[in-house]
Amino acid sequence: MSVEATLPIGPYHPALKEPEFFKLFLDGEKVVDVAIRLGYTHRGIEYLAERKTYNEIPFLVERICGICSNVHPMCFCQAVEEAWGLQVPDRARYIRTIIGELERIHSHLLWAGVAAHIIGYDTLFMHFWKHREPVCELFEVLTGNRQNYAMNCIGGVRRDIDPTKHKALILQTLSQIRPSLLRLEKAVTEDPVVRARIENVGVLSKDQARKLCVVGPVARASGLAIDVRKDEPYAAYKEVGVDVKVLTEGDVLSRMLVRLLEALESIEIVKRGLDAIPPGPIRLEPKEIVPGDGIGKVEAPRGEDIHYVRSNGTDIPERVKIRAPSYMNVPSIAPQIIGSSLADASLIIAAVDPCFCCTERIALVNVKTNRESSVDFESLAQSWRRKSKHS
Amino acid sequence: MQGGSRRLKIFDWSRRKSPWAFHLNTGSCNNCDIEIVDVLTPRFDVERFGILLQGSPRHADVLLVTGPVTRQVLPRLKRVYEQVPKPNVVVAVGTCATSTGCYEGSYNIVGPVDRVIPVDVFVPGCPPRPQAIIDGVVAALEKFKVERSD
Amino acid sequence: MLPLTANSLVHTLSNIAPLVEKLRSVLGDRFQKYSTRNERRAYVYIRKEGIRECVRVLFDQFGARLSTISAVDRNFKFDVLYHFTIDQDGLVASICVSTPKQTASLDSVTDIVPAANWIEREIQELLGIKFVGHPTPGKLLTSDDWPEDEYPLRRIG
Amino acid sequence: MKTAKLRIIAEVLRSLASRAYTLKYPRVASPAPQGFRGKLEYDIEKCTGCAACVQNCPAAALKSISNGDRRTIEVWYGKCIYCGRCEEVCPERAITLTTAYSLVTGRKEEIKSSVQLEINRCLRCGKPVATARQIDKVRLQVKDLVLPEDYDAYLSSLCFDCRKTVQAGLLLAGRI
Repeated sequence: MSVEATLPIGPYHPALKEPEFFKLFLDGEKVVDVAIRLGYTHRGIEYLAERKTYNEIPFLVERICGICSNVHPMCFCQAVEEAWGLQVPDRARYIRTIIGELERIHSHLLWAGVAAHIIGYDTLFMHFWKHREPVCELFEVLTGNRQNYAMNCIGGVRRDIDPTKHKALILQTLSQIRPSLLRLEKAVTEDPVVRARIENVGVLSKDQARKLCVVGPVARASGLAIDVRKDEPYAAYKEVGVDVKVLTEGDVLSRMLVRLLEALESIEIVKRGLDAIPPGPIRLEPKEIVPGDGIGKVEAPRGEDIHYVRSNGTDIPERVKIRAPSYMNVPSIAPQIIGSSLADASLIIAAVDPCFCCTERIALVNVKTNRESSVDFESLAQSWRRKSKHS
Repeated sequence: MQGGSRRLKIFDWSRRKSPWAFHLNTGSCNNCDIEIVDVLTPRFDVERFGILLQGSPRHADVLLVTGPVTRQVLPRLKRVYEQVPKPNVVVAVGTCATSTGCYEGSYNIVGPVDRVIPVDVFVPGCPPRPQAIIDGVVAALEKFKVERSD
Repeated sequence: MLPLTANSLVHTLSNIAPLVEKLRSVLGDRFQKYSTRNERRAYVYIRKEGIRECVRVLFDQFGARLSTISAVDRNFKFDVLYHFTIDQDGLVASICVSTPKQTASLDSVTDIVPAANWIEREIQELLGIKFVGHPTPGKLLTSDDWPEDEYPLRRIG
Repeated sequence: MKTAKLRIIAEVLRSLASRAYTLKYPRVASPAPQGFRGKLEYDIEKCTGCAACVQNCPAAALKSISNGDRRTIEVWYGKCIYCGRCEEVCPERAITLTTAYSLVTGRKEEIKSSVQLEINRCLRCGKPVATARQIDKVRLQVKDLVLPEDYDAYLSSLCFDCRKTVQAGLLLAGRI
C-alpha cells in the first residue's frame, strides 16, 4: 500500500452535530486510508447541560443539531420523564409523533437535495428543496419557527395542534408534497445516469454495519432491521404503527431509497396520527425531582438518538450524556471509502448524512512534492461532476 | 470595511449588483446554515439579486458567518478572513454569531464572531427567517455604497 | 406488558433473565448485582476487571448493539455505564462499572466492538479515564491547543 | 429507462406552467404567520418587575438591574433565542413574542428594550424592598385576610429584617 498523497477534506464541512475533518490518503485516484478529526463545532453542550436547570436544557439540547431540533429535546424529556416516573398525557405523545415525523420528511428531503447537488444534478437539488419548503412553512405555523420548534418540555409539549385549522393545513400540505415526492423518487430511481453514479458506491456490508453499530437509514440500507420506533415504541408509535423499510444492498442508492420511502411512510404516519389524536391536556407539571437515572431513545431522521440523564434531586442534573446518531454513522465512512475512487469520496461522506451542506474548504497536500495548495470545494465538485458526465 | 477610497465606481456598483458570498460555519448547530442554503433555493432564490454562494473565500465579497466561535475554529476563522479580498463585508447570521446565545460559559467557546473579526451587520434570530437573512445581506451591501460617498 | 414500578425492583423479564444468568456464570465473583428500572431498562453492576468478558458475551452471543458509554463523575470515583441495546426486545442493558478517580482506567473494548473507538476516545478526552489498549488514542473533540491534563467535564474534588 | 430523463423535464415544465414559486420578498412584504416566535415585547402597563422571565431565560438574554430607586428589566435581542419561555412563565402575561422578525442591525448593543420600574424603599431603614407594583400586587392578593389595622399601611412597606423586628416589638407589646 503506497500512499502517494493525502487530501484533507474540511474542516469547513457544515455537518450537523459533528463537522468533520477528513484526511484521505491516496494512491493515485484510489483512497487507501482515511483519518477523521472532530471538534470544530464542539460546543461543550454536556458541560453546559450540567450547569443549567431542567427547564432550560430542552432549549439547549434543541440547538445540538438544527435539523434534529425536535429529536434532541424529545429524547432528553423522555430520559427525564423516565427518571422521574412521569406519564406524559396521550395528546402530547401524539403531538410529539406528528412533529417528529414532519421533521423526518423535511430532513430526508433536505438530504436527498444535497446528495443530488453532490452528484452534480442541481435541477433535482432545487426540486427537492422546493418541495421541502412547504414543510418548513407548516412548522412556522404549528410551532412558531421554521426550525428549532421549542415544542417539547418535561411532561409534555408546549403548543397544541388545533384540531380544525392546523389539521386541515397539515393534510393540505401533505397532499401537496406527496405526489411531488413520488415523481421525484421515480426521477431518481429510473434515471440511468443517477443510478450509475450511486449504485454499488460506498457499500457497507451487514457484518460491518453490525460491528460499527451504525443506526438509522445507514443500518437499514445494509439489511439491519433496526428502528427505535418499532423496537421500543415511544411517543405514540405503538398506536400509529410504523412500517420499517429495510434494503440489503448497503450502497448509496439503497440509502437514498430507504430515506425516500421513509419520507413517504412518514406522511402516512402523520395522517394516521392526526386521525387518532385524542383530546385532553398536553402538558403535565412535574411535582417533584426524583433522584435516579433515565435513558431516552428516539429514532432521529439519522438513526437512534440516546440521552442518559442522572438526576440527584436538585434542579440541575448530575450528568447528561448525549449521543447523536451521526456519532455512530460517521466512523462507518472509513470501510466504505477505502478502496473507492476519490471522485466518490464526497458522495460517500454525504451518504451517511452528516448533513453535508454547501461549502467546504479543501487543502490539497501532495506528499511527494510537499507543496500545499488550496483547492476550493467547487473546483473539486467540478471533478465529481465531470465524473457524472462520463458515467 | 477596509480598502482604499479611490476605487472605481464601477467596482462598487458591480459588487452591489452581484455580490459573491462565502459561508463559514464557526460552530453553529447548522440551523442558520440550512437557512442560508434555503435562501438560495427556489422559495427565496437570491440569485435574483446576483448573489452567488462561492466555495472559496478568495472569491467572496460577503462573508456569512454562523455560530459561536469555538476554540478549534478560531485560527481558521482568522485565516479565512485574511483570505477574503478587501473591501468586503461580514454578516454574522444568527444569535450565536451575534452573542454566543445559549452557549455562553462553555469551555470550548471563544466568543461571538465580532470578538475575532470585524462584523458589519448582525442578523439576530434562532435561526433568523430567510427573509431576515436577505435583509441582512441587503443592509450589508449598503456599506459598499456608504464608503464610496466618503 | 408490566406496569411501571419503583426503582431497583427486579422485574421478572423473560428476555433479560438468560442474559443475566449467562453474565453471572461467565463473570463469577466479578458480577455484583442486577436491577431493573422498568421492563425495558436493566442495570448490571460488575467489577471493572470483567468488562471485556461482559462485552464479549453481549456483543458476540446476544447480538447486542453498543449504543453509547456514559461516564459520570462521582467526586471520588467515576461510574461508567456501557449502554447496550438488544433491538429485537427493545431493551437497554447498561453495564455499570466504577473506577477510582486518582487512577481512572478501564480496559478498552474497541477490539471487540469497533464502534467503541470514538466513544472511548471522547471519554478519555473529556473526563480523563484511560482506556488501556485503545488502538488510536488521540484528540477527537477538544481543540488543538487544549492542555493535555485538563478534562473539561471533570468536577474539582 | 429512456423516459426517466423526461420525468425531470416534465417536472421542470410543470414548474414553468405553475405560478411563480419564489417570493418577491424585499419588494412585497412577507409577514410571519400568527403565533410566530419573533421579537419579544413588554407590556409596560402590566409588568411588575418580578424578574421571573430573567430567572427562566435559557440564554440569559434578559437582565434585571436594580439601581437605587429603579429596577430595569432589559432584553437584548442579540442574545435572545426566541424560545418563548419568558412568555410562558410571566405571571402577569406582560410578555408577548410578536411576529416581528427582522432585527438586522449594524450595532448589536443597540437592539435592546427595557422596562423601568420604581422600587419602594423600607420606611424604617431605607433599604430597597421590591418594586412598587409588586407590593401593590401582594396587597391586592392579601386584601381578604383579616390583618391588624396598621399592618397593611406600615408593615407591608418595610423590608424583611425591619418587618421581623417590628413584629417582634408588636408581639412583646401584646398588640398581636
